[in-house]
Order: sequence, then C-alpha cells, then structure tokens
Amino acid sequence: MAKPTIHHHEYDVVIVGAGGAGMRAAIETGPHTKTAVISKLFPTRSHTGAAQGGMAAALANVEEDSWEWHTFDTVKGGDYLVDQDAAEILAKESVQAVIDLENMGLPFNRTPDGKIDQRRFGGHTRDHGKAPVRRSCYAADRTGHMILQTLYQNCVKLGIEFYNEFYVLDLVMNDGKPAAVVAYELATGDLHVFAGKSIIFATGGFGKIFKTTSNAHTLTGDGVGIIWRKGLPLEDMEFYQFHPTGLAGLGILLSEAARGEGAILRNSTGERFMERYAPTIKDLAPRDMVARAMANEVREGRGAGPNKDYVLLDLTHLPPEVIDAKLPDITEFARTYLGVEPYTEPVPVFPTAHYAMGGIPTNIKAEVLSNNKTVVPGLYAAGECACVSVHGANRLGTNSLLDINVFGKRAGIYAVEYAKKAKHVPVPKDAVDETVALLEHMRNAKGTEKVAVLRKELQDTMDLNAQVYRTEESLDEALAKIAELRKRYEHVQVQDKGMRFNTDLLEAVELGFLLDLAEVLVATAKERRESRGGHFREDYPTRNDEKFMVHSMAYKNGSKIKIDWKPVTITNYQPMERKY
Amino acid sequence: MSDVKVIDEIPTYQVTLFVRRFNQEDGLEARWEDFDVTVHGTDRVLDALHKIKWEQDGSLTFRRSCAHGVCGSDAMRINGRNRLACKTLIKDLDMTKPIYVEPIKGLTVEKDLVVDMNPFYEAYRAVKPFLIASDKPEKERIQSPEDRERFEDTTKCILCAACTSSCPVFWTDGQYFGPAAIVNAHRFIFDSRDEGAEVRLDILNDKEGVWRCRTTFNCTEACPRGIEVTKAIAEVKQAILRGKP
Amino acid sequence: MPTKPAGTLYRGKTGMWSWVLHRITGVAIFFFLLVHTLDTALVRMSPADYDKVIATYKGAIIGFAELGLVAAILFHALNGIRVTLIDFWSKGTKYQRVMFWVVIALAVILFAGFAPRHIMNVIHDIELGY
Amino acid sequence: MVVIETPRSPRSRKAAKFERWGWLYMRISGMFLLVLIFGHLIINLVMNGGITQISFAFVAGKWADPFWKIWDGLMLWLALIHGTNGMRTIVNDYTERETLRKVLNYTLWVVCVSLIVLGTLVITTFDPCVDSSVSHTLSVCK
Ligand SMILES: Cc1cc2nc3c(=O)[nH]c(=O)nc-3n(C[C@H](O)[C@H](O)[C@H](O)COP(=O)(O)OP(=O)(O)OC[C@H]3O[C@@H](n4cnc5c(N)ncnc54)[C@H](O)[C@@H]3O)c2cc1C
Ligand code: HEM
Ligand code: SF4
Ligand code: F3S
Ligand code: FES
Repeated sequence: MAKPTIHHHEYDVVIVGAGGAGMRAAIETGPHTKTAVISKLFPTRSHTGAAQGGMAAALANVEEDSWEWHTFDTVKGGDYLVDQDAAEILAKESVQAVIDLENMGLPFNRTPDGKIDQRRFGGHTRDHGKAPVRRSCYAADRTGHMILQTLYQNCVKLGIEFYNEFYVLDLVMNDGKPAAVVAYELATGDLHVFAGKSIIFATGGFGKIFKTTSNAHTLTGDGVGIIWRKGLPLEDMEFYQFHPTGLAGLGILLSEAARGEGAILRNSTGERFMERYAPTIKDLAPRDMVARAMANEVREGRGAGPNKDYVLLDLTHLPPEVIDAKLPDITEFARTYLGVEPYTEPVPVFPTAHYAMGGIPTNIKAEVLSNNKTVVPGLYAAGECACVSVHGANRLGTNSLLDINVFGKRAGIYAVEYAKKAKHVPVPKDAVDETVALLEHMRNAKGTEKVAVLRKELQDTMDLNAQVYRTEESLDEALAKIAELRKRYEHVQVQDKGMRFNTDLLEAVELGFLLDLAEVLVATAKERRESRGGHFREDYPTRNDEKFMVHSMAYKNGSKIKIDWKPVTITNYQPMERKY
Repeated sequence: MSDVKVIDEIPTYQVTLFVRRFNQEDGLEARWEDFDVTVHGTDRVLDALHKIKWEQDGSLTFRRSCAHGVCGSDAMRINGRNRLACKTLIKDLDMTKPIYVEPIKGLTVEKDLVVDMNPFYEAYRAVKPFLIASDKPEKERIQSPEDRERFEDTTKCILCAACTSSCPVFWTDGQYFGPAAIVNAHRFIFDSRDEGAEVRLDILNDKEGVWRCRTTFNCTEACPRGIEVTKAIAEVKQAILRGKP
Repeated sequence: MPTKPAGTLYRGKTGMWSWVLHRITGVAIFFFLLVHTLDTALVRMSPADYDKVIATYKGAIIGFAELGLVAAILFHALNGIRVTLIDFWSKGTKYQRVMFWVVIALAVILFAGFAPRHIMNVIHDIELGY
Repeated sequence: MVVIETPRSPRSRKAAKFERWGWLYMRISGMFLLVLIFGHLIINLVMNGGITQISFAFVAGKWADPFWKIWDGLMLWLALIHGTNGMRTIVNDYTERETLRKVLNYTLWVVCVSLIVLGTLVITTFDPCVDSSVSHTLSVCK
C-alpha cells in the first residue's frame, strides 16, 4: 500500500471538533488569531444538534432566580462531587452565555413581552431546593440544533477556516508541550499535520461504548482516547449518565423537557412511581435517581410491555397544542420510530446511555492538567470531552449546553492569550509515524475479526455490566471481556483497502478508542466502592464521603491503568444527603 | 391513562436492497449491487445499510451520524425519492419488492452513496446565513412571539440537501442556488432582528436565484423536517417584488 | 434479475409531473405558434395560398393534431393559473395538489366539450370533399 | 469511462437582474393570454362551423373590425414574447456550454422579433382586396 501523502499546516490555534464547544471557542479565537477548526463531521452534523431541552441560565425572565441557586442545584445535582469554583463560574457566566447566543441570532422561544422564555427542568430549583424553577432557556425541543446552527452561522460570518471530514488521530507532543495534531483526510486518505501554538480539544462524548445510547454513531471518544494514549490522565470516568427517557429498545432520546412540561412516568399498573422515590419534585428529580427508579420498577416486575422491560411516559393529559408547540420533534420520534401516538398513547421508555461526566481534566481556564495540579501549557479541552468538573457525579439537564458555551468560550479566550505570547513548539520529524503505522497496520491486517462484532460484544457487556447498576463482579466481568476483545482487536479485519472515503478503516480505528475508554470507565468504577450520582454500586449502595469525596484520576501505565484521586474544590456548600 | 399499547414480538423480514455502487479507485462504472438482509420491524434503511457494511461488504460507503433524523448526514434516494435513511422505516416500504438505494442527484458522486456536498454548502454560504444587526444590546433583543413565529419553519433546516438534490431545476446544470439556500436566507430575511434582508434579497434576485424555481414541490415533499420549502421560496419571491420582507 | 443500468427516475409527485407537462405543452404551443404566425401571414401575401394551407388544417391528420394542440393549451393555460396562484396567493402552496386535480378535471371537461364538436366539423369537412 | 449521473459544473454567477421581470411577465401575460387565446379558440374553432368556417374570407371579415385587429395583435405580441421567454428559460436550463446557450437564445429572439414584425405588418397593412381572385366575393371589395 502506497504511503499516504503528508501535508503540513501552521496555525496559531488549532481546534479539534466542531460541535458546540469547538465552534464557541472558534468564535473567540477566529477574529484574533489564525485559527483552524478540524472536524470529522461537517460542523452542523455534530451531536450538539441533537440536544433538545434547553440551556440553563438564571435570567429570571419568568420568575425569581439567582446564579447562587443555580450553583447550589448544580453542586447538589452532581452529588457534591462538583468543583464548586467551576460551578460558580458556570452559573455566573450562564446569563452572558445565553445573551451572547441570542445576540448571535439564536431564535429562542419568547415570553409574551418578547423576552427569552424559560421552562422547568430536572433538578433546577428555587431557593436551594424549595420548588422547581423555570431556568431552562429553549427553542422548542431543538435547542441544541439552534445552538449548533447559530454557532456555525457565526463562524461563516467570521470566515473561520474549517477542515471538515478530517479525522484527528494523534496529538504530537514535544517535551511535554503540544506541537501539532495529525489528521486523516477522509476524501483522499492523505495525512495532515496541523501545528498550533494552542490546541483545543472539543471532540464530544463516547456514548458508543454502550449499546443503548442517545449518542450518535460518530461519538466514539476519539479526543479523549488520544489524550489517554499520550499518557495524560482522565478524570471521573466512572461517572456516566443514563438518561431516563430513551425510546425503549432504540435509545433515541425524549427530552426531559417532556417532564418539564408535565409528562408523567408510570409503571405497568399506571402508578406514578416517582412519587415514591422523590416525593417533592417527583418526575423532575435528577436523572440518575429517575433512571434507577425506572430500572428498579422493571426489576421488581412492574415494567410494561410484553417483556415487562420498560416503563411509560405519559403525555396524554397535555393539550395537543402544547405538545405541538413545545415538544414537536420528540413526539415525532415516538411516532416515526415506535409508531406510538403521544397525544393518546403513553410512550415506552427506558434509560439510555447519554452523557460522560468525566473526561479530560481541565481547570477553570479550560487548560488540560497532566496531574492534580500541573497544567499542560497550550493544551485546552472543553465540552463533553472535558471534565472541569461542573457536573460532578451527575449532570443536571440543560447544564451541558451551558458548559459547552461557557467553557468553550473560555477555552477560546485563554487559547488566544497563550498563542499571542507563545512560539510554535517544533514538530518532530517523526510526527506522523505513529499514525501511519496505526493506519497501515489496520489496512493491511489479514485478520479475521470483524469490527462490528467486536463493537457489539463490547456494547453488550457494557450495557449488561456497567450500566445503571454495577457490582464488583459485573465490573470484573466487563474487564475480562474487554481484555479478551482487546486481544481479538489485534486481528481485526478491514475489508476496504482503498484510500478515498474509507469509513471501514476509520470504524476500526474508532473501535480502538472505544475499547480504551470502556476499560478506563470500568476500571475506575471498580475502584469507587460507593454509590454517588450516576455511579451506583449495589455492593456499596451508599455514598461514602469519608473515602470517596474525591475525583478519580486514571493514568495509562503501560498496558495497566493506575488510579489516583484528586480533592474536590468546595467553597460554599458542604456535602449533605441528596433528597428531593 | 388510556390503554397501554402492546408492542408485540417484533417480527423479522427478509429484504433485498439494490445499492448503487461507484468507486473511482476500482475503475468500474457506477452499477447496482444487490444484498439480502434480515431486518426487524423497527429497523430503518440505515440499519439495513449498516448490516451490509458490517456483515457483508465493509467497503460500502455512506455518511451517517445521529441515526434519528437530526444531523442531516444521510440523505439518499430510496426507491426513487430523497429521504433520510435513518428516518425511513423498512416496514413502511413495499418489502415484496427490492429496495433501491442510490445517491442524491445533481451532486458529483464521490463513492457509493457519498456525494460532493461542497457546491451545496457554497450556495448556502452565499446567501449570508447569519444575523446581520448593528445594535449592541446589553441584554437580549426583544422579539414578540408573533415575530418569532414568522420564521419558525425555516429554522428547522438541517442542511441535509434532500430538497436541493430533488429539484429538477438543480439537476439541469447545478447552477441554481437551490431550495436549501433559499430556506436559510428566508430564516434571516423574516427575522425581525435582522437588518440584512435587502442584501439577501438582492443576492437571490439573481439569474440563478429564486426565479429559477418552477414550483415543482419536490423539495417540500423531500424535506425530512417537514419544512414548507416551496412556500418559503414563494415568500422570498414576494419579498423581492416588494423590495422588503 | 432487475439490474437497472442507470439510476432510477426520480419519483416526484404531482408537482413535478405538472411542471413536466407544463414545459412540454409550452414548447409544443410555441412551435405551433411559429407556424401559425407564418401561415396567417399569408392572408396578407396571397389569400389563395392561405386558403390552401387552411384547407390542409381541416384535413384528418392535422385536424386531429389540433385536438392535441387544444388539449395542450387547455392544460398549459389552466396550470398557468395554478402556478400563478401558488406564487401570489398565500394559501397557494397548501392547495397546490388540489389545484392540480382541479386543473386536470377542468381541462378534461372543457376538452370533452370541445372534442366532439371539432371532430364532427373535421369529418363534415372531409365529407364535403376538402 | 466512469459514468456519474448528472455531474454539476462549477458555479459561475453572473448577476442578471432582469429575471424578475421575465418571471413577472410570464404570469401577467399568461393571464391576458388566457382571455385572448380562449376567446380566439372559441370564435375560430367552436362557434358556428368551427374550423370549417375558416378561410380568407373569414379572416377578412373579422379584421374588418379594428377590435379583432387589436385582439389578434395583442395576442401575437404577448404570446410570442411569452413563448420565447419560456423557451429561453428552457434553453438556459439544459445547455451547459456557454456558446451554445448564446446561439440558441440569440436565434430565439431573432425569430421572435421577426415574427412580431411580420405579424404586426400583416395585421396593420391588411387589405382584404389584394388578390382579386379571392376577394371578388367579399362585400368590402365590391
Ligand atoms: C440526544 C441528546 C440530547 C441532549 N440534550 C441536552 C439538553 O437538552 N441540554 C443540555 O444541556 N445538554 C444536552 N445534551 C448534552 C449535550 O448536547 C452534549 O453534551 C454537548 O452538545 C456536547 O457538545 P460538544 O461540543 O462537546 O461535542 P459534540 O457536539 O458532540 O461535537 C464533537 C465534535 O468533535 C468532532 N470530532 C470527534 N472526534 C473527532 C476526531 N477524531 N477528529 C476530528 N474531529 C472530531 C466531531 O466532528 C464534532 O464536531 C444532550 C445530548 C444528547 C445526546
Ligand atoms: C393560454 C394562456 C397561457 C397561460 C395562462 C400561460 C402561463 C404560463 C406561466 C404562468 C408560465 C410560467 C411557468 C413557470 O414559471 O413555472 C408559462 C411558461 C411557459 N409558457 Fe405559457 N401560458 C399561456 C400560453 C402560452 C403560449 C401561447 C405559449 C407558446 C407560445 C406558452 C409557452 C410557454 C413556455 C415555453 C413556457 C416555459 C415553460 C417552462 O419554463 O417550463 N404559453 N406559461
Ligand atoms: S430544507 Fe429540509 S430538505 Fe432542505 S436541507 Fe433543510 S432540512 Fe434538508
Ligand atoms: S424542487 Fe425546485 S423548482 Fe422550486 S419548488 Fe422546489 S425549488
Ligand atoms: S444519521 Fe443523522 S440525519 Fe440520518
């Protein structure tokens, strides 16, 4: 096979990923420094566009609200594993983040007097948990779509340079500093080296390690995986959020906005079971609680359907006009994919793998950390791939769209600041060697293992062993399975030997990242012998603040995983029991 | 609560897909290839394509991401009509006949179902698809719900190109801006906060602009987001005639 | 095996087919109009020749072709109204399909009114020995 | 050789702002033509003997009245321009090479203008009595 052609580019700021976080950063860097945005998808295909419900900000447009309450909710929602300085920033800068978007043209829904309308969302309350508050700014149930479009529109306006359908496969480090990224051009099979003074990772999540997920096929955690392979740590990887209301069997998300607008979860007997689990805010309790409650109903035999394996989301009492105006897309999903008419029939739902709370550790300037304190100069991460940590053990709905905007913007600002005073780190001669080796190995392998089979086995074991409920045994089982899959992955087979648009090859590469991240997730989950937020251990069903009020930090140590801990930043809110 | 709908045991079916293949690298002409796949009742055409790629022929190439109709990656021609593969349930097609899947028309085929989208994006960018406003408000700009509603329909566009590549005028010489670009211009022309309507109307009052639309409605019928595309185009035509939105 | 060599025909609906028809009928009428202007010009040059030409119009073949022409004009004109309504009436796009069937229905009715009369006339002329 | 369905040529944008007038004209002339052509068809092909009645004498009789001269003149102008402009659209749609496009469009307009001039001359200078072999029967010529 011919050696790929190699191209070299030099930019001040290189942004990997053109989702919400990447493009929000680009809007800050583009006007000030030479910026390239590299994305494996055309920007508006990024999964930010799938977000539905809204973006939290204490605008107080419809009722009294304050950023302090928002901070508290975020901390409490995250089961106190939130870095409170970061959460304060998130809540404080939320108002400006929403105004920025509106000013850029985002068509938010409006109140009768023309201001941005707001609605309720799980875990967001007034005055430290007294009652649900209307804090989520939204545009029907396509808030993420509008954010993604608006950000792309503004990038077009600013003339940002995009390299679309370029897969970043490696980060080139030199002497502990980032020098460049190596990208594979899908259309040609050529390799490109993008040298940058500042490099921002905004590659999104990795939901595809699970079978039932709301995440896109392309969310394979490449960015997180690359950082991991460079020997940098990953934080809080055991915390993965399962969203309560995925379409049963499919995983396609039905936004929490449905419950925000009054939809009710019921079991097979028609009981509103959330009344038992969270008497005050019921269906609007944080996601981890609702997801577990649902799984529990099913376990205890109160699931609906022929196999009693899901519960029901009831919207039938909502006026059709309200459904049409506020939840048009998700009701359409129910109709299209399950053939259920939400006006008159309850919709079968079950928890779906949704959001990675953990990821690349960063500080509040979005700088990537190489251990509990040290910053990697010039390397930034923002969005779902990063862990600031504002979401702690469980992210509140609508806080992620906020996260990508607040910390995307911050990443941009600080990347510019750094690029203005720094020089390019020399790109070593052998910069592309690893990538070439990786690709050629895959392309030429005479293996017998099919990517899709391995991936499916991985996803099955993850759904079975590392989902809403986990135990030491189930995690061990998952680890063993992953080890087996890793071996088989050595003999993976790529049928397409071509250079152009070789998605077969890339799926094989992506599977490598999935295996890495799944392993880290399970390994850290095993070490965290307590239950907190999205991580629930049946063998350790309670929260253990004495031992585990710390972030996990996983390091790659050869082929082993080393786990360390990092203290949580606490400012105002001491850990309390989480009751709703 | 009304009766619980029982979703019965999901049946499986055997279907044949005819997929239009083309790869510059193998030197062959574009051709049809057939694949037999077993599918479930809830499977979409995208699932069938995945099954082919994952189990039979890894070189089959197509774009996809979200798998539920929101990212706009997988517009293709299914049984002669433009649809999103991820929104087309196989059981809704006539399964007694083979299912024909081919790339969208009017854009150069790169490989199998992948086409060169650049001309499409270029037309989109040409209409200045971004808010043009000179004021610098401290808070949000005020906009009444009615004004907001005025352009609601066209904000839904996911740039999938199903419309533009279904348009007979676009097929002829590929110079026409195409419905998607006009939809995205409409999105801003009728936004009460925007000040750039005149510029956009001028751009679309071009030889290749709105006047080339012959109201064939293929675009409206193809749009997976249910946007009333032809209506939006008609509104832009009216606005150009009036000289203002 | 039904391996079709080329891509399939796009399966557009009434909107697309009405446009195809509109286009074809437009071209047909255009070419007829060219000829018709020339032959009518004969009334100025040579009335005798004019009458000769017109006589052929009354013959069987052209006589029946005229049926086609009238059908084309009927469709083109009525669909022209439909197109104009789509453009200028705010509900036009909503009712475009209904309007298409109204166009077809009206065209058929008008044609049904016209055709027998015309055929009778043509036959009558042929009988007269033209 | 590889066959790719309908490849597109690169976009070349020439601002031609008269398209709008062409578009408007098609609709306005269409509405006039509706009345003119249907009137014409009814008088010529439906009333009285339909097509059997048509002859030089019939035309001469009609054009004795300036009303019908104006009617037919208008129809001539509007229809030819409407048709030619429509044909121009079609030519623009289906020609890829610029020269071919120019040649065809140029031809269209030459034909259109010639026929309009010819037709207008015929109508305005029409004299029913030019050819006595036919016109001797007409009352106007007696
Ligand atoms: C169905 C759904 C609904 C949601 N609803 C909400 C909500 O209502 N409110 C809320 O706050 N949050 C919501 N979320 C969460 C939120 O949308 C996401 O966490 C957030 O959008 C992530 O944004 P991002 O920019 O980090 O990543 P993404 O938008 O996923 O973007 C990732 C980018 O990285 C690029 N990329 C990835 N790998 C590579 C590579 N190797 N090389 C080059 N580029 C690469 C991709 O092309 C893409 O452009 C939802 C999530 C889902 C899945
Ligand atoms: C009887 C009344 C007529 C009406 C109401 C009418 C109406 C129209 C309209 C509205 C259009 C524009 C269609 C579009 O933009 O999609 C059009 C196009 C056209 N018309 Fe007519 N027309 C009439 C008569 C004629 C005549 C007499 C001719 C021939 C000389 C003609 C030839 C054409 C042609 C060639 C087109 C272009 C078709 C295309 O672009 O697809 N029309 N007509
Ligand atoms: S208007 Fe509809 S069909 Fe066209 S690009 Fe947008 S979403 Fe796709
Ligand atoms: S398909 Fe084309 S012709 Fe007009 S109505 Fe749609 S743009
Ligand atoms: S895969 Fe996203 S629209 Fe079909």
